[in-house]
Amino acid sequence: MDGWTESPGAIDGDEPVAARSEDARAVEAVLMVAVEPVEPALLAELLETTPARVEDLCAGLAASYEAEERGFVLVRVAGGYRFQSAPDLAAYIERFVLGGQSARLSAAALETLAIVAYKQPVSRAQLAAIRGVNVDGVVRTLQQRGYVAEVARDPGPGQAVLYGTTTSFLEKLGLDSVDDLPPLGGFVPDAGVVATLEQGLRPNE
Amino acid sequence: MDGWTESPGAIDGDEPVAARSEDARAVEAVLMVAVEPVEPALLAELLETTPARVEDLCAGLAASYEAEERGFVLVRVAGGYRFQSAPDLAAYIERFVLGGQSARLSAAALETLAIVAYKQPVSRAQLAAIRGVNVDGVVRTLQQRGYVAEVARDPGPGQAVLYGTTTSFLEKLGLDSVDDLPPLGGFVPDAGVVATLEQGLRPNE
Amino acid sequence: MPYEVSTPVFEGPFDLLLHLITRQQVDLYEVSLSAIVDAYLAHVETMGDLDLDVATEFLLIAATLIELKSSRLLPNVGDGDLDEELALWEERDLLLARLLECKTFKDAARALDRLADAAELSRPRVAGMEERFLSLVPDVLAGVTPEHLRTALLRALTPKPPPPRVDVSHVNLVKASVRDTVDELASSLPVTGPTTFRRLTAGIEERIQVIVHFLALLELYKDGLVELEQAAAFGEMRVTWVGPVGAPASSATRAVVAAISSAEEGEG
Repeated sequence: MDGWTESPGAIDGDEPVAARSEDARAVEAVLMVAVEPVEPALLAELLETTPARVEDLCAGLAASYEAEERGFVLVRVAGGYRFQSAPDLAAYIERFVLGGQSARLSAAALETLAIVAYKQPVSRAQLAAIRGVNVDGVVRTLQQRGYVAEVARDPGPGQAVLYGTTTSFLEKLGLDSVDDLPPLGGFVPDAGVVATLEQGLRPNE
Repeated sequence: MDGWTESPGAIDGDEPVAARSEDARAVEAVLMVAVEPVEPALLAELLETTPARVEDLCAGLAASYEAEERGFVLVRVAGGYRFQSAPDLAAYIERFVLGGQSARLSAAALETLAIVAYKQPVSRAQLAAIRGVNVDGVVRTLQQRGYVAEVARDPGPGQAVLYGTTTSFLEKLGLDSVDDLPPLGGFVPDAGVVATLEQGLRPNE
Repeated sequence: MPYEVSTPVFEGPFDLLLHLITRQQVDLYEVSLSAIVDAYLAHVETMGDLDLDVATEFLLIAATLIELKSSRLLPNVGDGDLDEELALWEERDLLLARLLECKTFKDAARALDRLADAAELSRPRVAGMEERFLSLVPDVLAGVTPEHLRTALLRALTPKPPPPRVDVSHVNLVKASVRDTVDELASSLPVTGPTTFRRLTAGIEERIQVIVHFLALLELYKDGLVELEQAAAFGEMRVTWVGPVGAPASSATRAVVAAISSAEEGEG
């Protein structure tokens, strides 16, 4: 938050606050014409400043839009900054954008995608072993949707194709990087579930 | 300019946050995601209000951006409204266009253009799947350049836009038709890519 | 194919197992097992020699299920050979670990779905450059020949090199497979000498990782490469390397043989 939004009088006052520096304005201008998230390093280069200052500027701008309840937001996605419509106005956007919603992923595709996301790079055989079913069709779907791509070959004898997630995946989830995935540890079943499973598998009872 | 920044109540009547009415926010959201200028009549339809009120809202927004010395402006062009970068910041945009990312972008653009040329008609989803990244921006750039155009709609449920190359593309390369592109010869693309191209138009399983 | 167990509520054998067990709606041993086992075996058959890794995993599970089923039919099998019972428990723990892993990713998938739903509400701006800047955009076809275009296509169709290494330390724990841990232990245990399970797993926080270590030790035990001693229930488990000092025999090969033979016994 910057002081400027809290005291609107300052806007037309003598010295615009720091956020109205030419740098902040330049960030707004560049992001307005960009077609993909713009990395802080690139903005820093354009502004002849440091990435850290760019981060500060962007944080200040994002806070000001939020404080002013603008219909757009400034977010950090897939390693860069971009303008997006405000989430609470989704209903208007859906009416405006023809065929708005992208097709939903099936449960099988989502689960496979989760394994790829957390275990990448990972082979189809590894995916199949975890899911307990053949995953060829699902992996193809995920590739077609652009969420998963071949990222490497296993150096071992089989030269198996290894899969990883793409920047489209990050954009789809609104994440800045894979590191921002919710920690997998949070999903490990708790003691109660383990006990139930264990009981279910007990041979003689 | 407008009453809002000086006396915020003026725009929409008594409410002090009137300018932050849902209507004004919806206009901001729609214009933020719109690719072409949006006509007041269309905005009025989305907001279930009158074009005259839309004009008022847009005038209010444009004035507020100006008063706040934003790096972007709201202008009326070609019969509609759209966001643009502020004219006095053109130097930054020029550096952005010519600067660091242009080499990377043109490599991406050439690859994307090559896929469109050889595999047309092709959807953005297919392009994204093959390239492993979101291609919306690149396709937009190629469209603006006039090398790529919408040539059809996928008859399937998604009605995805299908892209092909244009005559100016052929002229630039000195070709009579896309059939004159160099043959791919013995190159066998990866099975995943083939599947993407052949089945990419089908909806999610 | 009977393998395709799929309803709106669950899908695939693992999900079926999870569902049945966690809901306790069905008596696991009486209703579902034979169908699941049949489905697994049928699937393994159709796979042929396509993927030994997957086939091995399936066989292990199938063998476990058959063992479980037979022990259900013969309630006092536990009084029999101690080795057999140990083997049964080992497979049971492996199955448990697999189920836990499967459930973990099911829950993770649900979280990703929620993230995607939230992200869907907010659309990006992709309007691009205003006309006045278009002339500045470098012409992508400047100096490009049709042959360059062909090269660009081939480049696009070739798998990309691996991305810069991302920090996935928060998921590395699950990455370690039983086999990796077997290899790890097989090279470290001969050097460290006798130790305890507690010491081996000191500093490991994730439960799955501890389970993986335990299963790896059982694997080594089965191959006769380590001795395990436990004086009392929940007591300290002593681990002593008794195998040759050098490259260990391929435990994966033995696991396949063991799983196949026990599956045949179970059917008979």
